Amino acid sequence: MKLFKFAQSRSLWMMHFCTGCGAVELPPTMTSRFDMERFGIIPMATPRQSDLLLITGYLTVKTLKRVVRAYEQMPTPRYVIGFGSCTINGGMYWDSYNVIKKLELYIPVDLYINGCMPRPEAIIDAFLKLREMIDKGEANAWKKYIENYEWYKKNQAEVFDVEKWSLKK
Amino acid sequence: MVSPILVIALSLFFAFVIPLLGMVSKKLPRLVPPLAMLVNLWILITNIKFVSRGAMLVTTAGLKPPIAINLAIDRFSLLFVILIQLIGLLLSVYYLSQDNRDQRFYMLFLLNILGASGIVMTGDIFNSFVFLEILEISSFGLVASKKDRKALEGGFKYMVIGAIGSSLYLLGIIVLYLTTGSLNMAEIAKLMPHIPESIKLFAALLLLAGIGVEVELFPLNAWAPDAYHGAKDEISTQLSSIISKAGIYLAARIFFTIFNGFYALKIIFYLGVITFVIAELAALMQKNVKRMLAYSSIGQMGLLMLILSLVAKRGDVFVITTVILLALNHAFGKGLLFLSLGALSGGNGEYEIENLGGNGRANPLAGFLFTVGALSIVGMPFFFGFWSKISALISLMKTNVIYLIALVLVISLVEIYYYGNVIVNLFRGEGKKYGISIVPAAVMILFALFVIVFGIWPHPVFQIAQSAAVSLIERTTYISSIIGGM
Amino acid sequence: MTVEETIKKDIETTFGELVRVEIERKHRVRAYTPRNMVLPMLAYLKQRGFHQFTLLTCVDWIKDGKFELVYNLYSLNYNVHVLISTKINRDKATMPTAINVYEMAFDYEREIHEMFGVEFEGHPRLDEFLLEDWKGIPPMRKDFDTRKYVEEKYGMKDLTKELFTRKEQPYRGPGSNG
Amino acid sequence: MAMFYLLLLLVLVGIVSFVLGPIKVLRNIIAFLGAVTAFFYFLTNIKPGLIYSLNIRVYNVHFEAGFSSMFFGVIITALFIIFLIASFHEENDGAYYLFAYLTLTGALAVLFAKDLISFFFFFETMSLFSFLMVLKGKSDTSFRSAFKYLVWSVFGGYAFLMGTFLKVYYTHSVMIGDISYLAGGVKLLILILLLAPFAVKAALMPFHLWAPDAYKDSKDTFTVFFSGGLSKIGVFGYFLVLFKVFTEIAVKYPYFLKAFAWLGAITAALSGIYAFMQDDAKKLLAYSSISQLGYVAVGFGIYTHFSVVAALFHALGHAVFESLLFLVVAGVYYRTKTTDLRKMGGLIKRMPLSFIGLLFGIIATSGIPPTIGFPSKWLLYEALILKGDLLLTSLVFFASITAFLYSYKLVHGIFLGKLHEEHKNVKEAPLGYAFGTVVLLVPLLVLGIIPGLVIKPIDYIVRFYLKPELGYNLANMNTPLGHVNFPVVGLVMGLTFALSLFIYLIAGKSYRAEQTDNYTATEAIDEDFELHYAGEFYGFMKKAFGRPLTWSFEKILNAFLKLFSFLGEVARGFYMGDARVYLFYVIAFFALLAYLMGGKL
Amino acid sequence: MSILYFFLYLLLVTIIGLLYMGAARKITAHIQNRYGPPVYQPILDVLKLFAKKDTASHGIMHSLGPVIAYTGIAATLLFLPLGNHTPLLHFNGDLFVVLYLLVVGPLGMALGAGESANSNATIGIARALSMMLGYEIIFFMATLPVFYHYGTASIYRVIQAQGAFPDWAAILFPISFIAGLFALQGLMGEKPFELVVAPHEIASGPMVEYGGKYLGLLQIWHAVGIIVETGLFVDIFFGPQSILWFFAGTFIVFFATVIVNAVMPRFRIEQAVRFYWGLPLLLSILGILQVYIWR
Repeated sequence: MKLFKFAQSRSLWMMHFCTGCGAVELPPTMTSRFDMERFGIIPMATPRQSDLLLITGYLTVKTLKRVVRAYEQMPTPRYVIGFGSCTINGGMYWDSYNVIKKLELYIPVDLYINGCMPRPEAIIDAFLKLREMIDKGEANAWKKYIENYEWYKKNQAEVFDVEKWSLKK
Repeated sequence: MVSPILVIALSLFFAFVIPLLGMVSKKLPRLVPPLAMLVNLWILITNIKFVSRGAMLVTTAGLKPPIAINLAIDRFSLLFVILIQLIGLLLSVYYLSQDNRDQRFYMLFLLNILGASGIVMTGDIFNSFVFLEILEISSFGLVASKKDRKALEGGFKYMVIGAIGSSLYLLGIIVLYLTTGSLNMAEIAKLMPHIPESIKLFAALLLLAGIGVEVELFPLNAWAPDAYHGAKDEISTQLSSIISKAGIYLAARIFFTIFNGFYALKIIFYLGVITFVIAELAALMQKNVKRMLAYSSIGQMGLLMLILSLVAKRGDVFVITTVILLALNHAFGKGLLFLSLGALSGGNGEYEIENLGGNGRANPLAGFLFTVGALSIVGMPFFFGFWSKISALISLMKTNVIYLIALVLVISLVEIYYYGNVIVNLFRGEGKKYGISIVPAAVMILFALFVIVFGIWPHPVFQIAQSAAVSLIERTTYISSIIGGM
Repeated sequence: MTVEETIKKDIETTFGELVRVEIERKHRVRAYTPRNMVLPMLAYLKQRGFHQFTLLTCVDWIKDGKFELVYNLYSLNYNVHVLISTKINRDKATMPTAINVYEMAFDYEREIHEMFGVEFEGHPRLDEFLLEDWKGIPPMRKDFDTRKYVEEKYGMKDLTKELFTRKEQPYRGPGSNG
Repeated sequence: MAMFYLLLLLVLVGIVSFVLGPIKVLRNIIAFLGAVTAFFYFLTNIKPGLIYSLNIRVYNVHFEAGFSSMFFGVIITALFIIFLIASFHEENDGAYYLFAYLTLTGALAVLFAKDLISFFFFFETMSLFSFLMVLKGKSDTSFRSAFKYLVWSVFGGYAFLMGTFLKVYYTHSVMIGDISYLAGGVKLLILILLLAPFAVKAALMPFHLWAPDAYKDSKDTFTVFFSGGLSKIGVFGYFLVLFKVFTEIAVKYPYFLKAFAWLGAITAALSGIYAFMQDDAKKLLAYSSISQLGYVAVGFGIYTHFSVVAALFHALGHAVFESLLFLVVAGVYYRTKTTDLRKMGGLIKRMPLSFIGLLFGIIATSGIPPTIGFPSKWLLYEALILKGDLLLTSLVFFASITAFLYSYKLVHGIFLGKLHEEHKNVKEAPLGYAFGTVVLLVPLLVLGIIPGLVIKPIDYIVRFYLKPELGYNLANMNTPLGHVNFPVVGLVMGLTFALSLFIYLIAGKSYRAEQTDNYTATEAIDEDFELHYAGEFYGFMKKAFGRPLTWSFEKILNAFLKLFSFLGEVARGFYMGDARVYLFYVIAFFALLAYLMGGKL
Repeated sequence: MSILYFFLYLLLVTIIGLLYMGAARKITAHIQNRYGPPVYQPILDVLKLFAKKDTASHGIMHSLGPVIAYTGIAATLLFLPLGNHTPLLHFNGDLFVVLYLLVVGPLGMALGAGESANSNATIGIARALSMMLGYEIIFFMATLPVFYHYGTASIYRVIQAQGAFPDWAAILFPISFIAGLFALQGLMGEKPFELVVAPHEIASGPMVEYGGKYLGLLQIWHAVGIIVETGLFVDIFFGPQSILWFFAGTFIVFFATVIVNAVMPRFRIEQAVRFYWGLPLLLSILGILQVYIWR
């Protein structure tokens, strides 16, 4: 249904779960100078109500456990945007023992924004990019998570005790 | 027709036979009192039919009334005598189960019953004084028979005040003798209108002092709590059921037949109210159940005297039947309470509410009987107490003393509160178990039966009480049948 | 006589030759004390007015097989930092806790225990502090090879090899490598 | 004559079930059959207007079956049967059933009694045997609360007796007759005294102190009959005194009625507040029952045709939904052995039928349309506005708001939320309870949709005393103010429910997330993590109410009791001391007497 | 035929409600000096929510909660005359039927949220119900004098009884009108009294476990709620209006509450309840006294 596709792209509810140093970029995007609400993106309090998860910056193992749980609690279809290079290859924490290097291995990511913390304009641009991807129907990373669920779980198991943290579907 | 004089003669005979039997064997004296009671009852029952109309005259030594001592029994006195003998019989059966008594105790017990029935039957004032003396002395002895400090103290107080009371009683009799010249009640009653007011009042007051001690009126009942508290349970039952009933009879006889009810009765009315209020309130604060029961029994006696004094105003048969009902309820209900308290505390005398806690659950029969007794005294429906309380209130209303009903109701609410406190405490927590042998249990159940059976169907008791009340009211027939019968 | 000198003289007079005190620069006095003198020194300085326990750090001298524990104290009215450093041997590193002198030391000691493996006797809670279910040896120790750990844990081996290799730097003494 | 046979039958069944005590099965059957025959006998033979007097020589007892006694009699006997069926599951001895039957006899006899003395006699028997029933309660505090209940009901009884004697003294007739022609303030005094026992029974504010403890501590199934049935005697008493005994009360004492209405409203509001502060299910329901009875008192206080019909209808409603709630809580206690809201939760998964019962019960308690609670509340408000005192209407509305609070807390505490470990394998409430729940649900809904069924008999009762103004037929009720068509309300609610259900179904599918899959700021939680809480549910309201919440009638009563114990101390003081002192008393007394009588000597 | 008309009517009101919510977000945005989403944004949100594939549910009661909520508000809508246009039912909606149906909404949502066993939800429900002790009483006491003055309990007749502009109930009873405004702020759950859905404190309160279609239903419920609550207020205080003027009236009232919402911080729960027992209670009592004196 085209109307639903249109609605899904126009109203993205963002999970206000700022994980890394990029979180400080979000307030300016939300408030009057850049105003992301123009595009129908408002921060929501709980994963149940939101469909967009922002991984802003480096992701330590500790926060990864919470992120995976939040991700699984979000209703499908859900999208993930990775901020900065830390989500791509670990960035400057490439050799740190507690930062995960590749976000891809653990949760499927739709979109990356490069820049060691992208400015609000880049973020707004990413949101519009995501809107196009949804319109074109390309943004279905969440299907990948469901299809090769075991692969993701295996990767996660390497890093933390999956049994305790992941939801029993 | 077996002459009722035998009742007195026989009990005297048995009382003095006991020491002889005592020498023969330890067991025998215990059997004598029940035997005596039985014989007396038999005699009395045979005489019922003679008393259907007015009073029945029993002459002694062949001489006519004004001179010799004689017995004047009408339905009212017969009812009381039977009541006294009946309770005496029950108590004596109760004593059968206790073998740690010496024969002196049985003598005192028989003398006590003798005194009581003597007062009720006699037609001669001086004779009533003699029986009053016998009654008081024997009850001093009974109270002090437990030989521990509290009993002796109770007995001593009872004796001191009893002696004062009876001496004043004697003075009253002398005054009456001087003015009327005769000792026979009927004679005095006939001459009463001729006695000047002030002397009549003076005599009444003196007599009131003597009776007041027995009937536990306000200033004179100071001995009662200690005596009841000190004495053994059976003795306090006797005190409350038998001796006070004799006091009630004497008061009724003197103040109605002789004095034909006059303004002196106002004093009894006020005394009754004060006794009732003070005794019940004092009971509220009691921690010791035995003492609480003592106060409650004084309160009941106060209520009884209160209603008795109302008769004078308007000699209404209903009011007197209420007096009799209250007396019966008090005799059986209070007796049941004292006996079951004995069973509950196992006779070792610790009656504090705390250490009685849970005993009701430990020995269920005694607990149940205690509750029945309490509910009856308090006047709950389906118990005899209900009818007596309702008729008491109706009689209060009949003599249009309305504000008093409120007072009586409030005070009985207090009564329920403290009885309820004890009952609740009895059935809570774990208590100590005391065995009761069959005989005392049987006696108690008999008491309880009276209260419950006549609670559900009070009609027969009403019948008897009504007829007895009628006979008390017809003063003239009483006098004529005694003197006129010359 | 600047404030630092008065404090230096004061410490030297009270603790004598056991303690080597030097004024590194304005507002900072450094004292090298043996192991057992640390607690009395802390107590004395607290009583002298150094109320703030700013920091407790640990330096891993793997060559000499020693841990260097540096207690940073600061007094507001003197506006002077005093650094008490002591050396404890590395393998079974134990140190009496400073909690009963300075409450603040509680978390620092926990962190150092987790990161370096120093056992603080008398510390109530030396359990897991920052790292959740960490299995390896305390990560801040020099003998913990982060790059090898990252390779087998996160599979990031090739990139670092060919882009740049870092030669082993010669050791130029304390405070030199900035 | 039929009335006497009915009472006799009940007493006999009671005695038989006592005698058959140990043989449980036989006793239960006999008890059940007895109750059912009594119920049908009641329906068939007891015609209104039947008069019968029994002379027991000492006193003659007069019976007369009026319309109101029929109305209340049917409610009480029906509830008795439900109580009986449920009580077979609990292990209780023969005496329990004897006392139950005798309480019922007392209650029915009170309904029939025509003269005041026998009214008092049966009222006392009812109180005595219900006291013994509460005495058989489950917890150790049941003795204390039973005793409190006895003292209160005897206080009521004695006030009634005092009123009776005053009445007899002035009107020389013991029958329940009119006293409004008496002169002076005495008729107000008689009115208050006669009203006291029913205020105690229907737990009006100052007299309600016994109710929460007695309801909490009596056996669960008995509380169903105790709060549902016996409180109706209080309501019958209101009707009796305010209409039969004092016909022109509206003319002579309008202020008394106004005060009575305000008292009812205050009871409703205050006990509503206490209710939602309680953490124990049965205590909460006890206060809710008192609050609902407060509305009935308001209805009687307004004294117009609408308000009295509303009050009687609400009394019927109260009997239905209050006993339903108590029955469900009893079923829950039977399974989980606790009524503490803090220890329960999530039982909807294990006891669905009880949940439905409780859900409709609380909907009725808060007076939401499709159920029986709404028509009576609606009519009451109409009456209040017609009468014109708006402040009273607001207070009653405040009280009905508290109904939402405590009823939701009840459902939340017991059924919603996380299932505790120990309740994992709890089965549904046993058959007896389930049967009672279903039976009570039927009137709750049917009378909510078509209230006309019951309004007719009620109107028939009130028509005799007050000019009928309420226009009604089976489906709707109209008053000068407004007009409501109840089936339409129900229909609309059903329709909209179907619509939203349809919307719900066409949308996407949903999966069943199990308990630990819950948003707790994405922390992992395991089984025994305490997610669900019901204790201190409105804890913050304590701060909102602040200090007034701490005042309680208990304190006032204790202060009053101290007065008596002070008097007791004084009286006891008199009996201390030894023989000499007593001697002094005697002599002093006679000296005083002599002095008094001096003049006449 | 009436069923179809009934659905259309409900759909129309829902859409208008959603547009109101969009307007509210637009107004708040402009107050905060930013553009804010397009007015039809809530409609898109609702469509997106209904397009959600699968959402978590904690049990039948959990999923039925929003259904009952929507039933309550839809039924209230039908009993509420909008201006002088009565809904399909000739039965002129009675005040108490409306008031008690208004409560079905929150109760249904509370039951559903309770089943989700989330502590945030429980706190939210406790706050929602306690708040009722505050605003519900004031609302009732504010509207009572109007009904009493016009001697009827049916909203429809109250509307007819009020004449043209000068003798509107708002003019005749100014004190009650102001008290009604205070109460409306609480009834709508706007900022100073937005304790129930306080996103920062209790993660959107009862809605914490609702996602996807449940949240969609709750959004519609909120939308229709706006129309019903403001509509009730307008009916009582602003007299007979044509449909257009009625919606204009409701928008103005809604506009007032939104402005207050945009600038006010949030009360603590006991402050909120206590606030209602202060000034608003006094005002409403004065209103009632005014009726007595004036009548």
